[in-house]
Amino acid sequence: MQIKIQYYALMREQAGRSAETLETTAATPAQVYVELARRHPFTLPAEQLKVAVNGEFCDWTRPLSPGDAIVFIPPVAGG
Amino acid sequence: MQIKIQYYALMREQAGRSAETLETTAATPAQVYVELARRHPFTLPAEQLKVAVNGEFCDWTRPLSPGDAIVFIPPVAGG
Amino acid sequence: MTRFRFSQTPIDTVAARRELLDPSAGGFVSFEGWVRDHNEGLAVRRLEYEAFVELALKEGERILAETLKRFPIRHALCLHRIGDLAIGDLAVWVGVSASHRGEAFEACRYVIDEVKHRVPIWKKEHYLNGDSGWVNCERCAAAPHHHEEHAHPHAHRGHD
Amino acid sequence: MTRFRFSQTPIDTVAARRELLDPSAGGFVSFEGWVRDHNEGLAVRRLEYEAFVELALKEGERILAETLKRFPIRHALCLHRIGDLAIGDLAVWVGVSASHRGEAFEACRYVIDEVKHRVPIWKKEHYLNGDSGWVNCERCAAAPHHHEEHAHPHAHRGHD
Repeated sequence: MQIKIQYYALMREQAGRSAETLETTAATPAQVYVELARRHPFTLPAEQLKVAVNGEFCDWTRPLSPGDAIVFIPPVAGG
Repeated sequence: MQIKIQYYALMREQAGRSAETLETTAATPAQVYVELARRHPFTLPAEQLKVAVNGEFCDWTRPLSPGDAIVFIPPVAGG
Repeated sequence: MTRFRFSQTPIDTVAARRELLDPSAGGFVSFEGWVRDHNEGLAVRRLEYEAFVELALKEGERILAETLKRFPIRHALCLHRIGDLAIGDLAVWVGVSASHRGEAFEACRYVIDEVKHRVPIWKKEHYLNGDSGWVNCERCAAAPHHHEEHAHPHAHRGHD
Repeated sequence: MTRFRFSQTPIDTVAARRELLDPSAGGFVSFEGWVRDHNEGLAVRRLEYEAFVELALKEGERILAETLKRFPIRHALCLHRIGDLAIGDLAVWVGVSASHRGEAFEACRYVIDEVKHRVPIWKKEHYLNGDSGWVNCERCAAAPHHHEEHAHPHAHRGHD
């Protein structure tokens, strides 16, 4: 299936792009991250990230559906 | 000796004036207060007041000198 | 310029804030005391603030000096109105700038708490029902202005 | 009108404060986060703020809704800048009005603490020495932008 990834901040810089579409057999965000970390020089281990699917925080084990939009969220620093 | 009294807030209203000069034999602010409470309808017991002489907080037993300016300070409510 | 000041005209909060700007400060906290339309169950129409200015300025300045000593902050300032105030008017403004926000919050809170407890300023509330009274009269034996013979059933705690 | 908003232009604090006015409020506390000229021993030249806006707006709004539920306050508002900021610029503004000052202080502190921990906003510091780095990299394995091979000796804790 196809899923969409959006990148922000350090992840965006390391992925070298703001977004991409991925053709994958990954069933969860955790599996997607492992797959992407093979293509991009990510330095952040998944334990230090949060993940959102379709604009809402979720578990790393949430089942994915075709067309889902994933965001991996590095440690935040607002304010 | 002569001393000066300035009044504020509730004390000013109860004394019916902002200031007065007192000819007295009182040796301390505590004695002055007892004397003034006989002339004016003060409702505040001295325990609930602070006292200042010559623009600085002081003890009720501070010895007074001629020309000293006393202020009896009711419970404050700034802000 | 002193760090505790009185004003008989509306406090200019924009100018006050500007006095605390500092390129090394990352956090700024301000407190404003507004004249509230009620206190202890009574509807308030307006307020009068009166100060023993000479001593209040000294005590206010001492509070700000203590604050700067006690907390690792950059700047602190307190401005207080005197005279007649209407509902919604700004009665007191406290501002603190600091490297870190925790200290800015704590120092700002310290200033307003100490000012309310130590600085000789008094506040007379005028109620919608025609009564009036000096705030904190619950700690005094004071009767309300219009009816000296009866005691108010409520305690005057100050508008906070 | 939402209670958590982003702005790509300077935050108008006078207008923001006006949104919180309330005749029943006796206390108002505001927090401002200013861009500081240093962090963890490094001289900072400018900052960039970036947000995952869609989720940040939801999470920010949740924080303000929680705050209004948790503390007996009247109003609360948080405005956050995104984009390029210079030293001294206002990055975030939080304001709370309440009947009593204690709750206004606590609620304001709560909002800024939660926003800093939960809302997907990131801050990249550009240092005078030419380096740059995303704040909170001490909790990541992230190397600085210009020298990916060495680790920074200092911890990035955020400007507070």
